[in-house]
Amino acid sequence: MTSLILRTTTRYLTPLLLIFSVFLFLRGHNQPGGGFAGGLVAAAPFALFSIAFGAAEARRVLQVEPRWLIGVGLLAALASGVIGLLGGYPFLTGTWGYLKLPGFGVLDIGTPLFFDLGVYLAVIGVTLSIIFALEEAE
Amino acid sequence: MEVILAFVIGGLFALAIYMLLRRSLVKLLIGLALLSHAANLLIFTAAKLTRGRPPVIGMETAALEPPFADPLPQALILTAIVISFGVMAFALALAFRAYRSVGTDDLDQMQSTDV
Amino acid sequence: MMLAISVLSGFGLAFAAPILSRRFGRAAGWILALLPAGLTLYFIGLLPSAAAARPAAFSAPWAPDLGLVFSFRADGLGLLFALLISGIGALVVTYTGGYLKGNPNLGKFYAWLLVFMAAMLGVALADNMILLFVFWELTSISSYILIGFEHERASARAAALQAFLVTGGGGLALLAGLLLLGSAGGTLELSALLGQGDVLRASPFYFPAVLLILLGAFTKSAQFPFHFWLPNAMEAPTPVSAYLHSATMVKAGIYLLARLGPVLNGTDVWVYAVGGVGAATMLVGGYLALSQTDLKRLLAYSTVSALGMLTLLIGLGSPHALEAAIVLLLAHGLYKGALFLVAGALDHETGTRDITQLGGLFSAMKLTAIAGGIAALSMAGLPPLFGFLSKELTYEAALEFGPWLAGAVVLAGLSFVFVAGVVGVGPFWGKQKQTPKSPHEAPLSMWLGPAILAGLSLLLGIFPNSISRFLISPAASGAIGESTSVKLALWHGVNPAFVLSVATILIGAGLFAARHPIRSGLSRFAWRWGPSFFYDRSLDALNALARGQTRLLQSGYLRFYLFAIILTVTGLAGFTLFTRGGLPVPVAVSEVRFYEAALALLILLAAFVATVSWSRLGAVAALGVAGYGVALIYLLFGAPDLAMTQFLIESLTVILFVLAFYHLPHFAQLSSRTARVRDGLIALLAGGLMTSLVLSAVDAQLHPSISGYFVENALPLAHGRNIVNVILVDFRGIDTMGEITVLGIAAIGVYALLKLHTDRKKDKKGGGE
Amino acid sequence: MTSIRCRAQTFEAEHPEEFLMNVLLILPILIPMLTAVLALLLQKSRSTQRAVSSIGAWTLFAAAAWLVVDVWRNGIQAAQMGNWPAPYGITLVADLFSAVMVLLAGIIAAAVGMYSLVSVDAQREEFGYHSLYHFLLMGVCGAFLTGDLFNLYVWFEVMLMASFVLMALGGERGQMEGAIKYVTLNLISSALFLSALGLLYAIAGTLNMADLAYKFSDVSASQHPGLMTTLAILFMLAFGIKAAVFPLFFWLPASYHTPPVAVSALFAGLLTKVGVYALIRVFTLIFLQDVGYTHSLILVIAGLTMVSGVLGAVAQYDFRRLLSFHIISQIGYALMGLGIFTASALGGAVFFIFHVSIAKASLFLVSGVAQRLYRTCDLKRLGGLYQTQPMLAALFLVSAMSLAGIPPFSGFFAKLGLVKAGLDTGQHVIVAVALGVSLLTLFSMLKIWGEAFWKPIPDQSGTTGGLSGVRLSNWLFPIAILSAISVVLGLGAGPAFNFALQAGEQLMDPSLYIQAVLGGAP
Repeated sequence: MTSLILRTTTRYLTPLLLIFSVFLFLRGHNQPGGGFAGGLVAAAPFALFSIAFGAAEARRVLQVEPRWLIGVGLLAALASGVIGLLGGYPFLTGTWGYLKLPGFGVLDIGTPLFFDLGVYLAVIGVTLSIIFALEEAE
Repeated sequence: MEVILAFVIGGLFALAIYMLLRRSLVKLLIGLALLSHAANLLIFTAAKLTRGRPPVIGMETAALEPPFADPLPQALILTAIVISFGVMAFALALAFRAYRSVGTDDLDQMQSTDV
Repeated sequence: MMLAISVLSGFGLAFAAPILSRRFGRAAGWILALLPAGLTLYFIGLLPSAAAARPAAFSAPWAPDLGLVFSFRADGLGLLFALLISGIGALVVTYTGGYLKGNPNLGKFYAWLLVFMAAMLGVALADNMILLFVFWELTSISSYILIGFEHERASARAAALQAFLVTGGGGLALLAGLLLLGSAGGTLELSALLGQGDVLRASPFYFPAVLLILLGAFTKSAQFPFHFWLPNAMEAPTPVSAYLHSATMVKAGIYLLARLGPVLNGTDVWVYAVGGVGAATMLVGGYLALSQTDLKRLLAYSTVSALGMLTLLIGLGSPHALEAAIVLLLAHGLYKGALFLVAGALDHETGTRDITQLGGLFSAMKLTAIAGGIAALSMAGLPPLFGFLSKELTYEAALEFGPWLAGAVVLAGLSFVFVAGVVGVGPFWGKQKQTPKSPHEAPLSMWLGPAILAGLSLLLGIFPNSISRFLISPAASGAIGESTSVKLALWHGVNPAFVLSVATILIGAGLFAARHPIRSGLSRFAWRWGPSFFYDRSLDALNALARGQTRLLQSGYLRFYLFAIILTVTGLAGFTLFTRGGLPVPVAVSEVRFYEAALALLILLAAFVATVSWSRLGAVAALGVAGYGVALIYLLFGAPDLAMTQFLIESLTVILFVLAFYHLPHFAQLSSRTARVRDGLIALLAGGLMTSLVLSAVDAQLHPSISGYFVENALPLAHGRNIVNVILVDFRGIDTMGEITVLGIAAIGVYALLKLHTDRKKDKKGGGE
Repeated sequence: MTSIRCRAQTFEAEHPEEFLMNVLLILPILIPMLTAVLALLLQKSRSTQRAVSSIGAWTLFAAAAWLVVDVWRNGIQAAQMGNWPAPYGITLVADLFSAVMVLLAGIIAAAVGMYSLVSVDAQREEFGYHSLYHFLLMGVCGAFLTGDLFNLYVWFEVMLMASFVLMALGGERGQMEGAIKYVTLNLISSALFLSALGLLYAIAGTLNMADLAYKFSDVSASQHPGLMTTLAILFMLAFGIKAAVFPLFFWLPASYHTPPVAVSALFAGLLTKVGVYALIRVFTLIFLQDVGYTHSLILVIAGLTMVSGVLGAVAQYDFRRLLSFHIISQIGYALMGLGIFTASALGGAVFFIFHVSIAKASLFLVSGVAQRLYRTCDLKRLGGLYQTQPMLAALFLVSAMSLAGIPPFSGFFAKLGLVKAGLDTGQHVIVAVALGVSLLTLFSMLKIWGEAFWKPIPDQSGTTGGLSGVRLSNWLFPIAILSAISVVLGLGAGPAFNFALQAGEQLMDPSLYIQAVLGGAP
């Protein structure tokens, strides 16, 4: 399992996959993709890491406890909903702002994107906790 | 095409149920996986099929011209897929743990809690 | 208001009883008896207004939507019972202080005794029928606890259970009966219902309502064939036997019959059911009493007989019969209560209640003996005691209905005389016998009760008219349903009833003299096939049925659970689909392209391989192929998001399967060929159903989808072009919130399952890395 | 550079009562979610977790009580999540039935939560017990409040997933065996639910329950009577598995007695009730096309469920297994109200569900004390509790008599309401069954009483050293709360039943629900 090819591929693939995952996540609102798919792709390199170098190594690379990511993701989703609520609107009511970025033009930034970020983080956390746990099982 | 898929769905359900009725815990898991495929495909098919046209508004246009695939069932199926993935992962861990504590994956040996 | 308080006060005192009992020790009995004594005086004070047909009443809502009103009414009939309950209650509470002296559970005993008393008062005084039922059930539960007071003994537990099941079962019938009666009469208030006799008798509900109510009354009042619980209930401490199972609770059924008689009697059903069961009970009880050697069981059977006589009189329903019933009720309460208490004193002082071991105790227990003797004479029906009056009236009423009936009543009367002799005379006269404890006089608390009751039997016998106007007449009026005036007199002249009376006493005395041969003769005819036998058998049958059913249904085999569920679903849904005309009309909604058909076939094939594969990895690979196939279908029909997710998830699932397979065993052939064929058929059936459903639904769109809204508003209002994603994170964001929650929980679960084993044992199998 | 704006396309959400409504309806979901997430993030510190968990449970209770008061005063409340108008977004709706079920969840959460603190071992707590506990509550409350059928599926899954993990948490062998059956059979139910949903969407093109009710109330539904009724049956069976009705209940007795008692009590109090809730909801709101067929079938199922459940209980000699079978039997009574299908019958059912959840949770907690004292739930090996634990005995007696329908406790009024409704509509068979089963319930409760409480301690091996006096009160206090509710519901049956009756009347008039969700005619 822990072949040299896998190890090497993993090293080179990791940044690529991470960038791709952010891309998938960001374009999700307008093109196929989104937090869920993005999160899965982002989890992939760490999953490969754990297969190639063992779960302990993968945990070290990840630096945060995957279950913490789950909590933060859920909290983000929840918070994005509460923003509308605090404004006197129902839970999850979208709040939007514009962000003018040189080169990108006008970007719509809103709580639904923040919500999707929660999904993204939670999915990474979930996938990795499951895979690490299975890897570490005696 | 709906008619053909209806038979595929029926077939998937039948195979899933057949697997659920096995005595091996692992086969049961495969049955569960097939069951979720069947149910998802059922939602997809029952809501009518539209070839090709995804429900995405093009970058240059402001509106989507019909015909396009119904987005709602897609969202539902997506949710259902993800949920059944979670369930599946848990079920696998459960099977693993059960095998460890019972020492077999024969479901007929797991009846100490019933009678 | 006072009326309601008077009923409920017992519940209040019950809570305080354990504390008082601990605080005041031996004096507690006397202190607690103050309440019932005070209530007795209060009820006596209510008698004149009841006699004047202006009974005290109280009403407040409890649960009006359920027809339950907190209403009480103290008419003559109710007050007669209330007086018995509170009066004897006072004596029994006092008696308990002596009888259970030093028992660590005395406080609880007082509490339940008071709960019972309050509940019984509620039964007698409630005007609302559901309220009556509430109190009725409370008497059952307090009786249960009190019978099982000495719960270390299995026999006491069994007897308590038996009594509760029989009376509780009857109680449920009673509830249904009362509700039916209520809906037939349009009211649940007894006072209002009593004017509805003709309406009720004409109602289609009359017959079922009467049967159900009778079932309730008969079980409570230990009528044949439900009488068996009462002798067994003698497991209870004697104060309980005297109070609940002789003087009061068992008469709740009688009370109900008397109460409802005016509106229900007069039909064949009533006469034959009530009269017939009453007569049978009277004779069976009287007969069974003859062979008993245990004092309390003897009295219990004799009580059954008396209850039967009461029921018979109410069934006859004539004014004379009902008057006789009222007088008998009072007379019986007085003498039987006294005799039970005497029996308890004998037991307490000598250590045995076996009548063959008791004799010649007069010198040791003079006061007890005198009280017991007077009570026995009343029971035997000797003048000038109250029991004599009651017997005269009963004979007169029976004679109205012909010699057969009179004969039956005389037979029961003979048994009364016999029992009176055995209990009130036998233990005290003749040769003194060796008893487990050396006998001496019972303490004041224990002879006072019998003495007062016996004294009343004597007083009322000599001055019967002292109570006829204010107590007997109003009560009889309640049972008859119209105002009546009962004249009681000790001496009626020489009439047929008197002749029968004299004959009863003489023959009865003769029987008593021959009691030893009679007992040994009768005991050979032990009644093995009695109702008690059927009770036991039906409990056994119930347990066997329960076990059988459970073993059949809850077999422990997951497969059988799945069978049951899948067959139920397929059968019920299929049946509905086919019988209700939902069969599919196969229409090719969109045309088929070759590669699509090939893809469909591939999915099926892959799934098939996954099911039949012998290798785990092969099966999982095939499963993955099937999943990718489904993803391709999504892609072909305009669902790229779905396809992408399905691809990713499917890959991940395969990885998880493979990781888990390190730790799981290989496939093994576990099912037989027949099993596989059977499962295959079931699976095909279920699959077929799903296919038909899809085909029907594809063709049956009734309303257009709401999706148009999402398409229109996704960009302008939700700022997104990918409508599926906008639905997921905005339109139906809360779904997604739930979805990631499920994932999060699953992850916690996987982690915990793999890492936490509270019953961890080291096993060497497997090992991942 | 940036500007912020909110959508407000359908109504101006500026009235304070609308703000209150929006908050009140989501709180029963948000509170447990936040609690669960915080407990998850604070996993390192057990004491913080415990504090968060307790606060969360009591806050949920308070929010639920507030919701009930609000719905009682102002009628059916609805909030459109994301401010998307119904039927496009997801609507949360609280009628009296929903609100009272949420309150029930709050009560059980608080009581069982207190009990968990003393009874659940540290290991389970470290592995996320409190988090899972509140995730389960989140799912339960979501299911009670949602007005969208697919969203109901999602909440079901949240609740199920949490219950799966709670059931398996600890990894004991019995737990594993029970969990496998529990998981498998519930997944069948989920698949069935999902399939039925797909078919329903194909026909109606909508998922909002009020919208479905509205669309099916016109004649168009009669175009496909067979398909509609079949769909109704599919939903009935899918929810029926979750509600544990005959002959779909097998998962329940196989598993409910395996996890820690606090978990059993939580499940007994809430889980099957969600299935019953869903059945009542869809069969009073949506599937009214063929009442003669569907509701008669429900009545038949109700009768069979009562009988088979109670017979199962009679056969048991284990405290918790006996109670588990009773859950099934009691589900039959709740369905009886639905099957009779009148306002008073449904009112009876609502009252019954509330009462039985309380009584059942309380009984499970009692069994936990017995188990703690004797290290067993086998009735043959228990004994003497009446003498040694008089308080426990009293609490048991209240709940047991309540369950058996003995007055003046809550169960009597629940059964009285159902029996009266049955007699009023001439459903004599089910009334007879209900009363007969009631006797058998009494029988099995008395069996526990006789064996565990009255019987002398069988041998001296059973030690009572497990709990000292001070700590025992911590075990008994939650039970006392639940028992007190049983008593209060009985003595205060007047207003309580009146409330239930109003809930029943609301259920019988779907137009109120539709109006609250969709506004005027859509």
